Amino acid sequence: MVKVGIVGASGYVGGEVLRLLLSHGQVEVVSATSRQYAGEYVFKTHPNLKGVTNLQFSADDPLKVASKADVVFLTVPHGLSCKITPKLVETGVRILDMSADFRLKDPHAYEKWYGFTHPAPDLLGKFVYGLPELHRSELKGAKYVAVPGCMSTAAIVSLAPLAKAGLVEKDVIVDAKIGSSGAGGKPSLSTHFSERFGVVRVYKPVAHRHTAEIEQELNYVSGKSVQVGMTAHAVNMVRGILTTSHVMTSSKPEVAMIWKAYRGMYKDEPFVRFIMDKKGLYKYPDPKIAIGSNFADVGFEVDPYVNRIVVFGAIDNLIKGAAGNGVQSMNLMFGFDEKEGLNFPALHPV
Amino acid sequence: MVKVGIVGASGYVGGEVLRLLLSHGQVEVVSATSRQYAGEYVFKTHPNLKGVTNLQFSADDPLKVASKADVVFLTVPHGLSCKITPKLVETGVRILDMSADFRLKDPHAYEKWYGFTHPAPDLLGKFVYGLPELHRSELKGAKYVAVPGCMSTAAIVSLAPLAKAGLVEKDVIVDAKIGSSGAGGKPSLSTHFSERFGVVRVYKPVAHRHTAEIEQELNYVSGKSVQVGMTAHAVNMVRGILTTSHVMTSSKPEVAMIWKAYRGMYKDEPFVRFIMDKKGLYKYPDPKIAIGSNFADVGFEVDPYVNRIVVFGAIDNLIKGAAGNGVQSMNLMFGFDEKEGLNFPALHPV
Amino acid sequence: MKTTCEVCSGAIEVPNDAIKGEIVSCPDCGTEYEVIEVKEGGVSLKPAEEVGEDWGE
Repeated sequence: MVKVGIVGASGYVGGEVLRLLLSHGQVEVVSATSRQYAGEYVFKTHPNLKGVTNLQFSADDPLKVASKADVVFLTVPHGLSCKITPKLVETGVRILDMSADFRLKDPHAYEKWYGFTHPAPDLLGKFVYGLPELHRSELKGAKYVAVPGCMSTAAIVSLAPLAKAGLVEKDVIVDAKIGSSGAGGKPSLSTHFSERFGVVRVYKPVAHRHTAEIEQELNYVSGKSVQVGMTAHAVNMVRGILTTSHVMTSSKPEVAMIWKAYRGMYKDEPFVRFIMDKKGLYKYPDPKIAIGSNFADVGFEVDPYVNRIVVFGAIDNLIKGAAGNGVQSMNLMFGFDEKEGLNFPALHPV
Repeated sequence: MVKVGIVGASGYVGGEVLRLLLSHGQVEVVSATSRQYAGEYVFKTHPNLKGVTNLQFSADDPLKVASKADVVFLTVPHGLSCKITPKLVETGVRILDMSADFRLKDPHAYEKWYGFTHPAPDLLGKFVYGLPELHRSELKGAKYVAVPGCMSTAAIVSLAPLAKAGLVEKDVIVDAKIGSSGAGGKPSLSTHFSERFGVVRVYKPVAHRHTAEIEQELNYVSGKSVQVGMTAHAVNMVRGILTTSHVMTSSKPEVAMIWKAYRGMYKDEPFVRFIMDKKGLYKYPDPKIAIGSNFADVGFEVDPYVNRIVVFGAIDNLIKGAAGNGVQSMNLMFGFDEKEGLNFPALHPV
Repeated sequence: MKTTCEVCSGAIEVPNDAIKGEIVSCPDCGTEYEVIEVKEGGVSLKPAEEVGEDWGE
């Protein structure tokens, strides 16, 4: 059994990684750390895990965890991971970093999008972007993986086939709708129920950090430099993301060509579903039918009126948008069945 | 006191018109018709009106209502109004039509966007588009008013100043989020609570009918022909609309010019608020703080990265998006104070 | 005292007893200004630096 450690396991993402690993047949969780809750049962902060495990949070520091484990999930805030990771790399342990600190290849992008000078730019090249749909071969046997951002996952998976087929010619507008769990477990006025319920809150109208990843990956598949204008809204749900991407085309978009692009790239993808139907309630992707699963739901519609392709991506932001991508990448790292620990349907209704 | 009739008063919009008129100091509701609920107290279908009125739905046909009233609100489904209205026009009664049947000036647009040949094209020129922010002078003393669609109102009010100032050069993308009350009172599988709660449902990805009105009005203020690509999502709220419009510009957008355009057009507008702040929860328009009021909240952000202006419009879809525009237009029709019956703040929290 | 916002040319109402260093903000666009000088019947302002807010993910 592969030994796994989770550094910073008390947050929503850490808890989700723990939940998935506890039902994974090939791994054993040897340490789930939390400074704040060290010694407490994990189900104290992850009540859904009561009756599933009596594991307690450990007080191990990251290096201690590395000494016990074959692979470490680093679920610590942005800016902290890039201080811990270099020391972890020295121990030789494999790392799945859930933060943004090693997602971008270009160190200058960190100055531009995250406003800080990356302390370990030389390590950036060693991390594989943890999106199996685009980087499966590199993930096989990889040592270091940077797990993508949640909104980036929905946008990239839904747009990549078009980019690869050269159908993304101009700027792409990504209009994202996200649930509250994306903002984590720390309470504030903005998460106060009376102020958060029922909003359609524009929390990042421009310059969202995930733009950098979306551009990086769309450029990777298309070989061209694509520019993305993103606008993020917090809407009235806990889990879930829908990205609505508006791709302006120079000529009338051809449905057949678009299907060809999607089918060509995602024919055998275990976790990509085409949600396209002429009838019924779910004619296009909707987080409502993805929540609880590792599926990335993809759909599109053509608008011959203004030469536009409207592309939809729906995921559970904590699973495919975080812990699911992490476990899926880990499976590839160790040569497990890629669906191991992830092979469960969504919940409906939820 | 001006006598008012409401034809088709049992729906959400009819009920909202009734609610507003009952607190309007210059009018008296002489007939509120409903074939289905004739003879019943209005509070049977509009329970919020219990303790406010003991008015009963009447069985009057539209012509009977016209004989009793100085002005008639026609809150009947699209396609029905254009059969009733020509006969009503003959009686000389003033008409505020809440349906889409007389909003468009060009008869061919009805074939293109609504798929039917308009039975009374000659009447189209007689109806004023009921959006006071753009048509105040024409509404003064008008006899016939076509009240705008809800999403059109949010998009037009937020975009018009840019169009007027020539800042809308290319196609405009309107990414709308709307609450359930926009779909009316008739239950179906799509409004079944377990299937409707928590969705981000793409219900009209392209070719939304309101596109025709938005283009008509933006062309009216700009003198240029603007094309709109609209995508509509049903989100998890009952009242409320947020339109996020992406305006691509050929050069870097200038904040000062944009403010000048908005201030120039809306300086003294009684129901337009600029919702723009650097701090706090409500930095941009959000239906959460407009619901219950007749306000059209407007805001924007510039994206120098892809030369884009992101424009936001938030309204209560039943008030400013329907009944409120109707009553505001009626006030102008009869020379009342434009804020009469509409001068109440939004609810917060809601 | 009335003055005009540099960003959106909105009208800013500065209290008559405003003192140096006081922060006033434009009601329309939320830009904050620091009162740097108060002379009879007039006041001069300079934009206060913006403190970024972290909205989480």
